[in-house]
Amino acid sequence: MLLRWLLLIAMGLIFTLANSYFLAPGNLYSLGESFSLLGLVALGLALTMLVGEFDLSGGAMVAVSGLIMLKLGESNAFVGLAAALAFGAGVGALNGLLTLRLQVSSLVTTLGVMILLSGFAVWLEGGQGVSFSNYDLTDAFNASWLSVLSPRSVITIALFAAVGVALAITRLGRDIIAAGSHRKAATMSGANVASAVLSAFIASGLFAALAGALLAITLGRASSTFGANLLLQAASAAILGGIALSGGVGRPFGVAIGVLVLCVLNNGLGLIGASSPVVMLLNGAVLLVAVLVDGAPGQWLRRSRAAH
Amino acid sequence: EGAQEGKKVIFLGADDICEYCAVYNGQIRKLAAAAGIDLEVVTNKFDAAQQATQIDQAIAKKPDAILLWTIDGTALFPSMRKVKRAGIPLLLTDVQPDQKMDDLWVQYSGGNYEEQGAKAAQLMVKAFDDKGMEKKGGVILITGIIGQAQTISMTKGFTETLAKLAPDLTILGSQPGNWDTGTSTQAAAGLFTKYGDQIKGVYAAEDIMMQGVLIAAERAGMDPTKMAMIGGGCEPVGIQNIKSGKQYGTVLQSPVDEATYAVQSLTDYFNGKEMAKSHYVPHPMVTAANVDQVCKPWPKD
Amino acid sequence: MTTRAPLLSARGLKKSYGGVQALRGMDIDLAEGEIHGLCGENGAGKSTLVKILGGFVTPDDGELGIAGQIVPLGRPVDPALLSIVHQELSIIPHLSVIDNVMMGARDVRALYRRGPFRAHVRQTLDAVGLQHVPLDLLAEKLTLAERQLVEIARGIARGARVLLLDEPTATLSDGEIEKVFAVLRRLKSENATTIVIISHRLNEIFALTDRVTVLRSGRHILTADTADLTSDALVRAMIGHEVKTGEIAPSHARVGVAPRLALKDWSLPGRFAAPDLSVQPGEIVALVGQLGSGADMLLESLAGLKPGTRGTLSLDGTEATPRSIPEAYAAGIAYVSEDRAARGVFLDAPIGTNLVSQVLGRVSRAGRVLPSAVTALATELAQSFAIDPARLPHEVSTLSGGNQQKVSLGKAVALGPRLLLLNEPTRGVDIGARSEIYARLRALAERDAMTLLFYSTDLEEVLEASDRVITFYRGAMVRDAARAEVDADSILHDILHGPDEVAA
Amino acid sequence: MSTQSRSAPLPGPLSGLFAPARVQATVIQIATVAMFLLACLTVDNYATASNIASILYAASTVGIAAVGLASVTISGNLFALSLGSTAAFASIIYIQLSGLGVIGALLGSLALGVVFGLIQGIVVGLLRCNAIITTIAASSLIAGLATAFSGGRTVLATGGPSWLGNGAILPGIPWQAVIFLVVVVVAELLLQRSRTGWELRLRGTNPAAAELAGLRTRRVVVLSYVLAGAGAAMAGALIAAQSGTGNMRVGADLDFSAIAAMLVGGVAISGGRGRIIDVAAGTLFLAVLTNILLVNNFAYEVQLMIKGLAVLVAVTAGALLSRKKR
Ligand SMILES: Nc1ncnc2c1ncn2[C@@H]1O[C@H](COP(=O)(O)OP(=O)(O)OP(=O)(O)O)[C@@H](O)[C@H]1O
Ligand SMILES: Nc1ncnc2c1ncn2[C@@H]1O[C@H](COP(=O)(O)OP(=O)(O)OP(=O)(O)O)[C@@H](O)[C@H]1O
Ligand SMILES: [Mg+2]
Ligand SMILES: [Mg+2]
Repeated sequence: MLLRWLLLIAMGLIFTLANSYFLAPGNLYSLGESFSLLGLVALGLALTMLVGEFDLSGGAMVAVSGLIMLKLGESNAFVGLAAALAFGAGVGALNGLLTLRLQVSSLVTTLGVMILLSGFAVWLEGGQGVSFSNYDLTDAFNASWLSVLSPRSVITIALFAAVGVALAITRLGRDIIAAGSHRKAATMSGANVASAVLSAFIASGLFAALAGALLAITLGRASSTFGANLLLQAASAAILGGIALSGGVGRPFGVAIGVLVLCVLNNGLGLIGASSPVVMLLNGAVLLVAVLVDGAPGQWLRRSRAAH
Repeated sequence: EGAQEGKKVIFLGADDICEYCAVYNGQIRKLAAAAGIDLEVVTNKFDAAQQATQIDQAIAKKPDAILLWTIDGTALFPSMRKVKRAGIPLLLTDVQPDQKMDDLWVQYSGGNYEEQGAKAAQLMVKAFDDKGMEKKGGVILITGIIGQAQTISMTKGFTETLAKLAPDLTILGSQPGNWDTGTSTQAAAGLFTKYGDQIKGVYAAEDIMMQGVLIAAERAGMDPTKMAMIGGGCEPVGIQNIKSGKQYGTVLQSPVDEATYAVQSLTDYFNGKEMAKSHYVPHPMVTAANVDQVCKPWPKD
Repeated sequence: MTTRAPLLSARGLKKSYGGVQALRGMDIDLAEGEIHGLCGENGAGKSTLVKILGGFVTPDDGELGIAGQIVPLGRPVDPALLSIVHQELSIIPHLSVIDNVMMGARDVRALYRRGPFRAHVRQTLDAVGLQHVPLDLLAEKLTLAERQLVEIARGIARGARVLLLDEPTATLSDGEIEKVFAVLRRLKSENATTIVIISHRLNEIFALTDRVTVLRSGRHILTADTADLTSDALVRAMIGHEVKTGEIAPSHARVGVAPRLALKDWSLPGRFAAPDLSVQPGEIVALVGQLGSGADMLLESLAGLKPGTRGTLSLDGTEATPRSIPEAYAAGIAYVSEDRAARGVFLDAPIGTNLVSQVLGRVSRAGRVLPSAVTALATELAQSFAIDPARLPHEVSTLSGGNQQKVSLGKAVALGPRLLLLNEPTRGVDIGARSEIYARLRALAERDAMTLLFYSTDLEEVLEASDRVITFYRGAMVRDAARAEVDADSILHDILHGPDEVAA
Repeated sequence: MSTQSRSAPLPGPLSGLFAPARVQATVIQIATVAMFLLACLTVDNYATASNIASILYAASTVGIAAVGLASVTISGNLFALSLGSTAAFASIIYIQLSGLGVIGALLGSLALGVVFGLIQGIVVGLLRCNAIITTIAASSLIAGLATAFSGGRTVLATGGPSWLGNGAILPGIPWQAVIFLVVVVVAELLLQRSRTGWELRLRGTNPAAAELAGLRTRRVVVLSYVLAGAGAAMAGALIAAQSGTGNMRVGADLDFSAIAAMLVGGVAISGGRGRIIDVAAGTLFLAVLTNILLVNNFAYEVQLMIKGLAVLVAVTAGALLSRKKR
């Protein structure tokens, strides 16, 4: 994790030196916006990975929940938001139940749900984008506090903190880690595996839905194409943040760092106006450096440093 | 004249993974440099959310103007409002959002997608006439990605115009080709299997998708030279297919034109010229007869 | 004892897995405050019985009553009423020791505050001999034996009325076992806890239990007061015939030839330093020591598993120091891991595949695996390790623990090594099968002049299987003696007290 | 109801079709055939050569990539996400090299896939880096290189379609399907019958045990990525041969299509379980389903929803059937 910090700080320094606007409040604000969108999806995904599962449907959920938010929230935003969140939680529960009842890999069940949801999004959209004319709300969500924080980023940071604390001090949190760490042992030792798995999926659905709804409010628009790139980025961020695909390892704080690494990188590259191939190459290179640091080369480095 | 020189402009556009975008990006860099504009190009992966944050970033940099290729027609209104509030002039290119909001920008320059669809319909009718076919029976549509503004407008223009010009031609089916040859091949193959000889013509919104349609037609044992095959864009692959006779025609949309218009639009703005809200690039109909005159090969860099 | 109404009573339990009948109508009664031994061969159905009692396996038929209440089968029983220490440990690697102990405890609320439990957990851990383990250490950092002790501590900490322990001592050394037994005796006397213990070590059964139940082939064979049983009678009940134990078998060490294994300056700094050891072909050597004595690490180092080991190793007079496992195999050194499930076998692959997995080259030609060669070799190995050849296509995970151990041994022996290194060779293997395995190992030593080195915490095994015993204390050798010159007391003395007191 | 125990160490291809570990694969195979037959009976022109060819064209490209991917999955490294960008680059290379003839161009693209696969294999297998992030990083790097190489432009083949792109061995059976078949048979034999294949599968069931058993685990991991790279490149080349174009959009959905085909076919994501014929069956299942939906001209959203449901139903059926056996 220390190395992730170093990576993050190094990137921050480089971008600050390369472009004087990197630390400008407006830019930090926009960094927070990307952090919010990716962070919420990554946080939910990370929870399912922590419990030893994987939720592929998060990206599609962003599109669907945005559409629900705007379609049902035209007259009353709270109705839309509540519906979107309820839908997210419901689909999460469905994912969890399918995985638990069928005892098959959640990659397979959530794959089915993902395809289903993307179809549902197109259907909701009905060939036309869905827009929002409640500009007051949109403006409220585009407000800035202390000139760098937006409501979305504050909500996201709060959720990261809440989930981190909940994992540490609730029985459910302990059971989530137990169920991911060693499913059979968790069952045998009396952990409530079913509620752990179910809660992780519900949280994942809920967070993705929240991400989608907030995105729709801030953009004043929802579309079936939203969220298309999110799943892969969220998985990268979670793994980069120390979440192991095998379950039980990693914490929300690490995920936040992982998300920040990706957001800072793309924010910085956008700021210095890097060309498309350069953006792709640097994205790959940073991820590669991060894995090498975790793999054998990093261990050699650490060992040889310890030897001196 | 010359007031544009040294002005700082941020262009927010699309990634090079789309060929049209790549040509456009190359051209606008070149043309802006020639005009003395200090242009910064920031691209994204067709991701409206990412573009919204890029607009925030651009505002933070306080440029003299922002040139925006909106990834999503309406998603960026809140961002555009922020640009306006920051007092930065906004010019649009390639994708024209709902004109009700046109007080947010100075000028839109670029393609007119609804008109392109309409021209494609006219061209299809012309193809029927040229090939001596009765304007009866069915045609199919291979569209871009569902939900995108371009797809919506092109389909609208085509459908409405065709209904007006040839009411006896029915649209049998429509499937997305996602601006991709392979997807279009499969989509067209399915429709060819279902409707077979009922299909007299195909409108594929981009030439690269028409290429897929032609492959599917050949596999289905249909003769594309006897059908009204209409593409879009006059892309290199379209030129090839028009010359070989497999594709009847296309509707020009040139990235070179668009980039030229965009730089013109910037120059006009900085020089305080009177500007119309929309400045459309020409969309001439292209067939074998005029392909060499109308369609310039896309520049290599 | 039998006059009182039983605390737990099970009737007619039946369970079959596919074609395998694990239990064929099992009855058992447990009285309040007794320690009840459960004995039987590998695969007799002991673990299955325990899992059914705990509600982790749903039987096909049967009834269960606890404290006068009919208990629904197949649903986990309240751990405060009945708690199990599982044979396959249920320690959760990424949770702390305290969380592992508190797992399943009823007084953990939705908001989980560890503070109030710390003192109690600390006490329990201390009682089972884990004074050195911090409460907040992640369980993945524990050794196998420590995990076993944590699992036992969990069972104890729950304060259940019935505590079932499935081979809790298999991975423990005698010193540790004594501590655990002391705790169990106290639970019985102070809390009137009913305790069921499964073990293949008969001395433990006689030392600890009040009554014994024997299972064979999923059936109840006998239940008797331990005092009324002899060791022979118990063995006969378990396997249906006598097993000879305790005699010193003749050594097959070849003398007058170059040593099979010769170590020079062999050491892993900070862990162990072995003397310049030399072992003859056909010799069977036991390395004995407590955890941390370095005896097990020495064994692993010989297989190239301990990077940083210094010195030279010669086989039959040629230097062949292995730096990695493949190098060890190439040199003719084979290794059997103590951690069967994690590293010893491929649980999800068929038994036959497992048996040939280390000699794929021998059953293939031009890179192609020959099914007939696989079947032939696997059948041969299965027969020589008393594994039912009809089950070769089944996955190893469907075997009982002891039979899995035989697979783990068989696949290493298949290599035909010159030097076979065994880490806890018969952990969890029943007494009948164990003597079969010892006989088989002896035959290898005799026929192929194979040299065997094994590490074991089970003194009975050390005494029964070895020709020569080397004891270790804190990284150094204490004594190197022929089997005839040592007995259980002297070995125990060496490994617990080291050389100083030997000299004294 | 018990499955007959046989004395072969590995179950033969026909035994245990309904054993718990095989049930999902069997369900998918039956569903594929049933769907196809039903469509033949109910849809006009369905069983025509051109429609069957169209199914096979779609299946061949995704299928070959999925077979390569399956070697990564079965060897215990979950999945790779660099297939799409490898295919895109390979499509560009294929067209660029088309002057060398079909075989030359094919070999050139394969070489590219092998090199990219090898590098990822080395990073994962020898340098022991996280498998998923490595392939995500590789995907980005390969896409970046390909974009820089092509300038983001579409490359066009000159001349007419080749036998590889458009030729058929029999009406309805394109050459690409023959190649797919060969790839499946060779990969199936490699995994089930060869020593390397056994090592690969054993590594998938338990990496630690495989290492301690002295199996050549690093080698098989590297090999699995080479196969995945080659499969993706082959898919890209075949797509390019069909369309006569190569660009960055090729393979846009390849990663997910391949993962879906493999999972639906019954390959276990946790490694060690599943066969190449399962991958082929999963691919055909999705290809036939997609084709039926297209041929019926269902709206795009309906197609997606039916596809999602079909995946869920198939998995549920497999799970419920195998549950009964336990
Ligand atoms: N999950 C399972 N699937 C198939 N067969 C099983 C399963 N679990 C146990 N068996 C079989 O049931 C029988 C009884 O197994 P059990 O584990 O109860 O034996 P055990 O008496 O505990 O043996 P050991 O002393 O070796 O631990 C064995 O033949 C075993 O192979
Ligand atoms: N050596 C072995 N290898 C594989 N499986 C075994 C072995 N020994 C026992 N089993 C399995 O464990 C189950 C019960 O084992 P157990 O040893 O009690 O049977 P048994 O005494 O041989 O019974 P029976 O004489 O009725 O066959 C049997 O169904 C058998 O398949
Ligand atoms: Mg047992
Ligand atoms: Mg027996």
